[in-house]
Amino acid sequence: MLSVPLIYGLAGILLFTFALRVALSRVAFLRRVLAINVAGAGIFLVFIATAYKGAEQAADPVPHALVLTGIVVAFSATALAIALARRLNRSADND
Amino acid sequence: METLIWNLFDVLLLTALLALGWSALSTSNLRKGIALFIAFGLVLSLIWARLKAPDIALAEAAIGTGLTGALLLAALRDEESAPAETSVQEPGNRFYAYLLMLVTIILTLILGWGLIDALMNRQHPGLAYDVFAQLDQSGVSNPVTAVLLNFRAYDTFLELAVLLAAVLGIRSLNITRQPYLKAGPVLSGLTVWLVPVLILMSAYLLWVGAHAPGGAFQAGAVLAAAGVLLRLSGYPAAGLPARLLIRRAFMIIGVLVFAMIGLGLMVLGRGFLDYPVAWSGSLILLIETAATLSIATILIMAFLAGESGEPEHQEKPSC
Amino acid sequence: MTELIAIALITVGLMFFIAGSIGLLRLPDLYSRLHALTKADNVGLGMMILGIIIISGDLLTSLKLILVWLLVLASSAASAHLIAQRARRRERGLWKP
Amino acid sequence: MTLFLTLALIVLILSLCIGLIRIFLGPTLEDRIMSVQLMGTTGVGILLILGLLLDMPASIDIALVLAMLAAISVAALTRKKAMGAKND
Repeated sequence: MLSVPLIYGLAGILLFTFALRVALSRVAFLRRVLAINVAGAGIFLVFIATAYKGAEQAADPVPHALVLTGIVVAFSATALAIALARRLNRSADND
Repeated sequence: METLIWNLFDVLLLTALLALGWSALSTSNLRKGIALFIAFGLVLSLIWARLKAPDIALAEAAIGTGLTGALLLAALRDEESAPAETSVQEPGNRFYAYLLMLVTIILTLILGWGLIDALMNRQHPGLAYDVFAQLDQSGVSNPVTAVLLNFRAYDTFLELAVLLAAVLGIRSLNITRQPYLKAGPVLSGLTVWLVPVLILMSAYLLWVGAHAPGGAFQAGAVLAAAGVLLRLSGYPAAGLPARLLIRRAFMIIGVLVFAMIGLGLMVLGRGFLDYPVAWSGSLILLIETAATLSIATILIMAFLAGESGEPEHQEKPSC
Repeated sequence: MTELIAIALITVGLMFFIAGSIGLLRLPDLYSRLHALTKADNVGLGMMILGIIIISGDLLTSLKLILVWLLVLASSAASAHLIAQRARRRERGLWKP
Repeated sequence: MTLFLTLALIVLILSLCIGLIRIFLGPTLEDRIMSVQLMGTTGVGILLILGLLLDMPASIDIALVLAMLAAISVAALTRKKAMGAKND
């Protein structure tokens, strides 16, 4: 008997910390961005896992709303990060 | 028996997720990493559906699998065409790597302990009860939409402002991305066929969001996916209007309508975004329509990075 | 009776899915794997959708389910073409990675 | 019926995991894209069954979006490199 919120939540934590380690180690920039996205997914998973209330009951909608906006914001933040890095690269080349 | 099968299902799904996440980050080949990341997003949207979060599954299916993958691949393409030093793969300082590993393990243990403690000794059922008690006052019957556009509407308002700020930041960096070549007959055939379906799907999600999973964010993401598909098959403007003025109007209309309605209600002597019950359904639909347009435009602009498709804005390539 | 038909259809669909996956895993080269995958899965999904239509029995749901199948058919046909095209391009070495 | 559908779910997820091995093995990117394609189709199947089991009609909408977007990610992965020829 496994508790659904528990296993999904633990998986989310594992994803988060592993991705955080990759993001903090010395890797190419795009891999860092990838790692931050995976870490974000881990956090979202913890949120939604704790919102789950069993197969019969409806889940808690507040974390759902938070994660929903989080996903969209994560995308635009990723785009901003990529644009910043590209600009930095270009200024470095011009020097 | 059935619980056991469900447990098996959960374990397999999570194994697939963790394996994909781990290998997406461990591979040294970025293109492979991004392919794995797209698969990761697919599995994640299955997990959202399994955890009874259909709203999130819709957004993830559009953004996690489609848009983010396409964005990362576009970025990779830029990096490859520019002579950049992308290979800083060495672990560098040994001591730092070990320290990082240790800190990660400790962090995992602390977070895991916190989660287990929270799940075992949870006293109150979160905010779900309050939301469902007030749901018939909100003007919509989908609880997630009610939270987003009524109970916590100012959060969503600022959320849109954050999106706008991000895309303004991207634009101010003044970078350009090379457009794609015109697609062959098969992909253009698919595009011609799929883009109208995507637009229809977006309208459907916007409408249905009042009483079933869907809403402005999902609709905007699906609409943005249509734009990205157009861009990929060789339409440089990605379906955005050619006039800059109209494009910018689309970008801000969500925030604008949100603010106007909020301030208008204040003029009428109510709180900011405190809708009258009789009007809340229509007001929410109005805001959501504007927000969908804005979100889609912003997401496409974030993908394009700059006003591409405008000849006078294109600076000389390969700097 | 209708339930039995639905169960039979879904079971056949599942067999196609398994066949497609095993084909993807076991077949020796890229083109044959592509061949196994794109055909078997679409038939499998079609069978399954037929079964689910029989179970649900609702007209609107059935139309939506058929739309799902048509979309999967169109997109996997196009994807198969794109994948094969990319593979051939690579083999000829015109576009260096 | 519920038991049968739950078993069908397991068969589908097993099929997905088998297909997943190919994404790890490679060897070429095309193989991995194919695996993504397989996961899209199998994922649609899983969503439809999940919708029946959890009584969640919205999962058909998710399946629709997934089916549309799978094509976009394949297109993104297979598009040719840049207009690069004249710039490089």
